[in-house]
Amino acid sequence: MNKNLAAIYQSVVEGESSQTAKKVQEALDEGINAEVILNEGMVSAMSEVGRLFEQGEYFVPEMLISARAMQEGLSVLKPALAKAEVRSTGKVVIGTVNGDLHDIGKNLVGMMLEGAAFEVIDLGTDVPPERFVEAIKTNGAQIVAISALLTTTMNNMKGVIQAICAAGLRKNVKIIVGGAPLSADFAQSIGADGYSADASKAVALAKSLIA
Amino acid sequence: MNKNLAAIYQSVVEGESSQTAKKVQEALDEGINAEVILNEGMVSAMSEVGRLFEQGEYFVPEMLISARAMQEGLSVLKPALAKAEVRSTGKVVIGTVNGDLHDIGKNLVGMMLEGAAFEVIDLGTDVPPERFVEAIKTNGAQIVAISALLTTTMNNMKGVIQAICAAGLRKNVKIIVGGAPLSADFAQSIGADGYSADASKAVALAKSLIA
Amino acid sequence: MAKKYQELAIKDPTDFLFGVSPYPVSLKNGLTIGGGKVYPEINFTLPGMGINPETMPEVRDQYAQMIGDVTKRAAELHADGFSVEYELLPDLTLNPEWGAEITKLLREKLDGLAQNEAIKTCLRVTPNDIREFSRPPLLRHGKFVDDMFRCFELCAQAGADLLAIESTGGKEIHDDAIIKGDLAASVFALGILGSRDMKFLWEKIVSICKRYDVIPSGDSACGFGNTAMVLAEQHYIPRIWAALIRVMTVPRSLVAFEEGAVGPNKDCAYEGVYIKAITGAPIALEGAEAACAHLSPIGNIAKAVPDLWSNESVQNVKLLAASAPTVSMEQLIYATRLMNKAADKGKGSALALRDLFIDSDSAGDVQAYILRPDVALDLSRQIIAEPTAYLRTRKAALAALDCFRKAQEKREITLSRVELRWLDALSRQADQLPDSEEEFIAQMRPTLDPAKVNLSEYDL
Amino acid sequence: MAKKYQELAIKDPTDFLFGVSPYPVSLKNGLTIGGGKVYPEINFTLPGMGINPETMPEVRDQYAQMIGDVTKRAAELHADGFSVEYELLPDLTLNPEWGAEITKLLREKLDGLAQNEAIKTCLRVTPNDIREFSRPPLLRHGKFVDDMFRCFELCAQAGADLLAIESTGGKEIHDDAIIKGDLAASVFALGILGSRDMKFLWEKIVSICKRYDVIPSGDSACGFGNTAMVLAEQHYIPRIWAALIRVMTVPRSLVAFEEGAVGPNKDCAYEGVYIKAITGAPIALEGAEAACAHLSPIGNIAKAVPDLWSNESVQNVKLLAASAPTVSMEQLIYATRLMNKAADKGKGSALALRDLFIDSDSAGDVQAYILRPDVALDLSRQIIAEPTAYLRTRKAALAALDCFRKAQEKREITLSRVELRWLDALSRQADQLPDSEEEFIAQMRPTLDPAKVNLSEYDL
Ligand code: B12
Ligand code: B12
Ligand code: SF4
Ligand code: SF4
Ligand SMILES: [Zn+2]
Ligand SMILES: [Zn+2]
Ligand SMILES: [Zn+2]
Repeated sequence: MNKNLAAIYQSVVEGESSQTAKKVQEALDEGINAEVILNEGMVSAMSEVGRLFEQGEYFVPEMLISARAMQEGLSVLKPALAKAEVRSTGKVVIGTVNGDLHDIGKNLVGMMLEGAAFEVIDLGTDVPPERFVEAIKTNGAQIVAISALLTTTMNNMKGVIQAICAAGLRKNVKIIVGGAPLSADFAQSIGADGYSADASKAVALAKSLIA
Repeated sequence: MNKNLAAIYQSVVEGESSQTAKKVQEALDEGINAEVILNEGMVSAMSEVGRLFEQGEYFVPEMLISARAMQEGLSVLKPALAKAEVRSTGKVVIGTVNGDLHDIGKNLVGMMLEGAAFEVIDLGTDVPPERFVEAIKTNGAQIVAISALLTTTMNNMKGVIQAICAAGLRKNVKIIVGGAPLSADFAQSIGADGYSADASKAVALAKSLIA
Repeated sequence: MAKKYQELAIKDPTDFLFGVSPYPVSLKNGLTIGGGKVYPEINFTLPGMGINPETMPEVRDQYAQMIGDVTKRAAELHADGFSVEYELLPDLTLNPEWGAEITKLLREKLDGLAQNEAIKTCLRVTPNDIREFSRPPLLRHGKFVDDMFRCFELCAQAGADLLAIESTGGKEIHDDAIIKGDLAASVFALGILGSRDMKFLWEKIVSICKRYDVIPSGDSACGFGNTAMVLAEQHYIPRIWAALIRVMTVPRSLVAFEEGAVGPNKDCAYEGVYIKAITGAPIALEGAEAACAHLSPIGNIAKAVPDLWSNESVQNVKLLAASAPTVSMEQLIYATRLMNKAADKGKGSALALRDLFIDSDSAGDVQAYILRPDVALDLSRQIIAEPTAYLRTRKAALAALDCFRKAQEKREITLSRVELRWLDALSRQADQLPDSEEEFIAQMRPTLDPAKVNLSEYDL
Repeated sequence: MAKKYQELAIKDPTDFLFGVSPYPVSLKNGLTIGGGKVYPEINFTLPGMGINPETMPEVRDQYAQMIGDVTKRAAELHADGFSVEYELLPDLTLNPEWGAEITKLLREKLDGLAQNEAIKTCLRVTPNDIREFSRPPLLRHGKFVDDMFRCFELCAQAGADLLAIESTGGKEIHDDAIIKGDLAASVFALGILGSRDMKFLWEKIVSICKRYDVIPSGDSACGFGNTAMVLAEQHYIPRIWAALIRVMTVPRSLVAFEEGAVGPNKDCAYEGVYIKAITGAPIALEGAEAACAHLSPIGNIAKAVPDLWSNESVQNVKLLAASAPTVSMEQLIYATRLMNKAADKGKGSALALRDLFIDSDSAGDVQAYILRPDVALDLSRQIIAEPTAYLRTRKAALAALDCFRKAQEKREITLSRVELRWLDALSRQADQLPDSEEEFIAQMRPTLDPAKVNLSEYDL
């Protein structure tokens, strides 16, 4: 591998943002193709980070730092990429259902989806059905991800799905749900397209649904 | 209270069948009205037995012995009662659902219903839907009581209810269900009219449904 | 080749302790049960759903999820070994191929765990006694008998380490006996019918086990003793009657060991305390951590002498933290860790903890009292002094009733007025049991309803 | 009138024990918590369902059923006393009349039990911190604040014995701090924001309690410490980071006691171990029997020093034996019976059992290690030697990190290579915390997002 590409890769894995930015610039100056820099330098570094996480070598804080390094690198790369038009894996609208303020689980799911190159629109917590509908429209999302942590709010997910149906958007989106009190059974019973018990599996699920 | 009536009452409470039979005959000979013997001597004795059970003074074995004493007394009384036409509280068809052999809970429910003067038709265990339907038709039952103790057979109750509907009998009968893995929620979800967690409450439930 | 137990394997109450048994059972992978440690034995079952060809994919998914969940949690909590009991559901025995398929699925997951985490495990498989689907039960021939034995064979081939059953011979008359407080009928069901059926059944099971190199573990009198306990817990029958039935199940369950079972005995078999005393085989038991499956008055005392500690069963529903099987796994690990920590500190420490378990419950309920190691040793000794199953069962009744009376006098238990009335009534019944088995059978014969029980199934 | 804790209420590890606390709390009915016995504290919650005017009848039925079930089981198992925690659900605090109505329903059932069975009980009511429904949270005024305090008042009137809360001031920045491994932000959230909000909040709660003659019990740092523990359990953050956060929650939770809380502290507050050491107040804790609500690496060690022993929470679903709350009740009764039996035999016996609880878990996870009574006493002493919440939180961090390092050297715990890397990284961050609170605030100010946190709500 090219020396600069290798340095980019390593700086992302180790989360050294300033180094990433610098090396991306050097690689561009050297005349390396922007897409090659992106894929071989950065995207592959992020999958290495994912692997390190699965192995227990990295925790979420380290992943976040690597993700930031990647962002820094991207901002240098953007102009050169402009015409190449990098497609995101897909657009996801995510939020915690109304009445519920738990958001850590949802945030982790969002973060992991971003790590897998999804574009994530995060509506926050205590989100009423209308806001989900609106966000799908404005963003043309393919996936809606809904989180609930309380036994008294999990049923509100049904309301969100109904609102999406009522707005005539049901066939445009895949709906995935999660949160501690839920189960695959429950997800099916409210008419969701998928359920996953944790964030890593949520990514696989999202990918499989829009494959 | 008349001496013979008092003796009948006591013999039923204490479960001395031969004494009951003898005293019922004496009371009849004395010219006491058969319905008075039934109600004041025996039915009220059985409610005392019920009270003793609720209080923890009696267990099921004692209740069974008292019930037998009452039967003996009744057999002496029957001819005299013939014209008086004693109405049962109601007719109940009871059984354990197909695939399930647990019957102790069901038997206790049946026994308690009999104690409360219901006429009970017991279909046994592992009862397919058709047999419930048939028994309702043949006996003109007002109540169907279904028991299930296994998580894998509780859903078969739905099949019984569907068969009753399909046979056009749904409006003729009230359906009650019970057994350890069930809940009131579940009962509602399969379209039953009532659920109770134990045999004593099952009696109150049955009464309330045909009141 | 029937063994005969004539003296106790454990003689001294201070040698009667959780985690250690005179004749430990070792698996092929080296895991030893009864060799010094108590291991968790986790059980789980399906949530509300049917089993049929359409739902079988979902059934598989459920079992895969449950075994995945519990093995994951065991690894996270650094368990150093555990057992899984897969107790089949009737449809899985009625369709032996399905039962075996799930056995295989569990086996593979456990093998994976052994490789990745170096955790040693044990898989106990318990087919159902489906012979009672015919009424009166056909115990020795017919489709149900064939399918049941085929299920044992297929599960053995599919990777079971242990085979077990909760057989029900004699239960067709015992349920009524419980409900009526009929001691003679209970003795007949246990000491004559049940014991004869056990002999037939266990000869077969042991020979299947030999054929496939699997361990014949044991047979619970659950349908007798636990049915009574559950009824007593609901105030339908006196506790003293349930306690008496428990002791009377001992000779019946012992038959499995006479025929070659070696343990670990089944979790729900509280008569296992006596079986361990008599045979020296390790046993599984259950208590507080099995409240999910049945409430009981013996939640702590049952921890006194087990070698495996079980949750009995829990269905795969979601609790706030995780699935119910995961929650049970965690609870069993903490419970056994405590016992093993005490054992690590030496026998004195283990005995001190054992005595706390005992003292927690033994005075509060006569059903707990009879699980006291000293009481169990004393009654076991009297039981095995008799030569036949009938006489042992009769002795169990007499000795237990005598024991209750003395315990009340010594104020080691407090029987209510109502229970004392029952003590007298049961004693009167017990005193009438004849010495001669033939005489007893002749007495009982006319009381039996041929629509309920088929005596020829018992060579009678 | 703020109290100041400058020395430990418990000085000797051998006086640090379950069931006994220097300042027991006695209720009107005579039940004493921390006076020699550990009592169960049962919690329960609704199954999957919404709360609104249409469902309120069903909500009432659910609570009536749950309290009925658990009191029945407690009576059957001869419990001699227990506590019920009614932790409201957000809609019940948002509609204080509903919250109070359920309080009354529970009160009446418990009063009935006292009459019929002579069982003494305690009712803890925990309204929710609904202030965070506004984002950034409005902590001192507005509809949510008013409704929350009204809920406290109405529940006090409706019959609560104890009032509690799990307040969340500072959490709006702490969640991120956890996820990012940002020590300074965590210290700021706990030592500055959380502690200031606690002062404001507990002054008010204590005055409400005085008005209605109710006991102000305590405030859990659950949203900080348990959030971290749950994340560590899922491998999202290092265990050492979660352990560190736990110790850093102590000064924040202590503020409630400085303002007049007297215990028993909340079940889910594992920092309670430190609170008990410092204040002498009794505490509730939870562990293995709370696996239904969250898995943890501290299932046994949490039994070392509690005065109430809880299941945290379980929803009203049916298990095979009975409803899940009934099952929890039974498990708690057995767990506490064991402890009380040990105490009955004398202090030596109780200490021996306590040490088994400790040894079961303390070497396996650093989060368990910091709950060791000796460790907690040592760290508590260092924490209260400092004068302010900020300095105490900083000291908590420094002392805990030092303690982890020494524990690793003494091989009392085994940190993995990855955890050791984190130990170094966290130490580097801790060493940079300035002496001066003003300086620290000035450092932090520019890093805060005004859309997330409103500093004026903290007098900053
Ligand atoms: C941390 C926590 C809090 C924090 C929340 C912090 C925050 N910003 O989110 C605080 C303290 C604020 C809090 C408050 C309350 N909580 Co809370 N809380 C918890 C706790 C301990 C952990 C939740 C958590 O963050 N877990 C870590 C994350 C990573 O896991 P996760 O959320 O499950 O998410 C993972 C998966 O579920 C999945 N996932 C999640 N969402 C989605 C979405 C999709 C689309 C997919 C595919 C996957 C997915 O992936 C995630 C990552 O792997 C749980 C206990 C538990 N066992 O879950 C209680 C718990 C959920 N809380 C509970 C309660 C009662 C409350 C309060 C009412 C308490 C009170 N007295 O005030 C309030 C309610 C606030 C409100 N209105 O919502 C109860 C719920 C009981 C019930 N009836 O439902 C629980 C179960 C605890 C208990 N008592 O047993 N809580
Ligand atoms: C006794 C018992 C047996 C006895 C049954 C004896 C008999 N003749 O019924 C025997 C040993 C034969 C047995 C066999 C099996 N059993 Co079983 N059994 C039990 C046990 C311990 C007690 C049941 C009982 O009799 N309780 C006493 C009565 C009085 O209570 P009840 O049945 O709940 O009834 C009351 C109420 O529910 C209500 N009620 C009941 N029916 C009705 C109906 C109406 C209309 C109403 C209103 C009310 C009502 O009123 C009753 C009186 O108060 C339960 C454990 C438990 N916790 O329930 C397991 C249990 C039900 N069995 C179980 C299992 C697995 C089995 C077997 C598969 C075991 C095996 N290895 O072979 C077989 C299956 C047999 C079959 N095909 O059905 C599991 C079920 C698990 C699951 N997935 O569902 C349980 C839960 C035990 C466990 N492992 O946790 N069992
Ligand atoms: S109750 Fe438990 S032990 Fe008894 S038969 Fe049923 S499952 Fe087996
Ligand atoms: S996790 Fe438990 S303790 Fe923590 S806030 Fe939620 S309910 Fe309260
Ligand atoms: Zn069993
Ligand atoms: Zn079992
Ligand atoms: Zn709590």
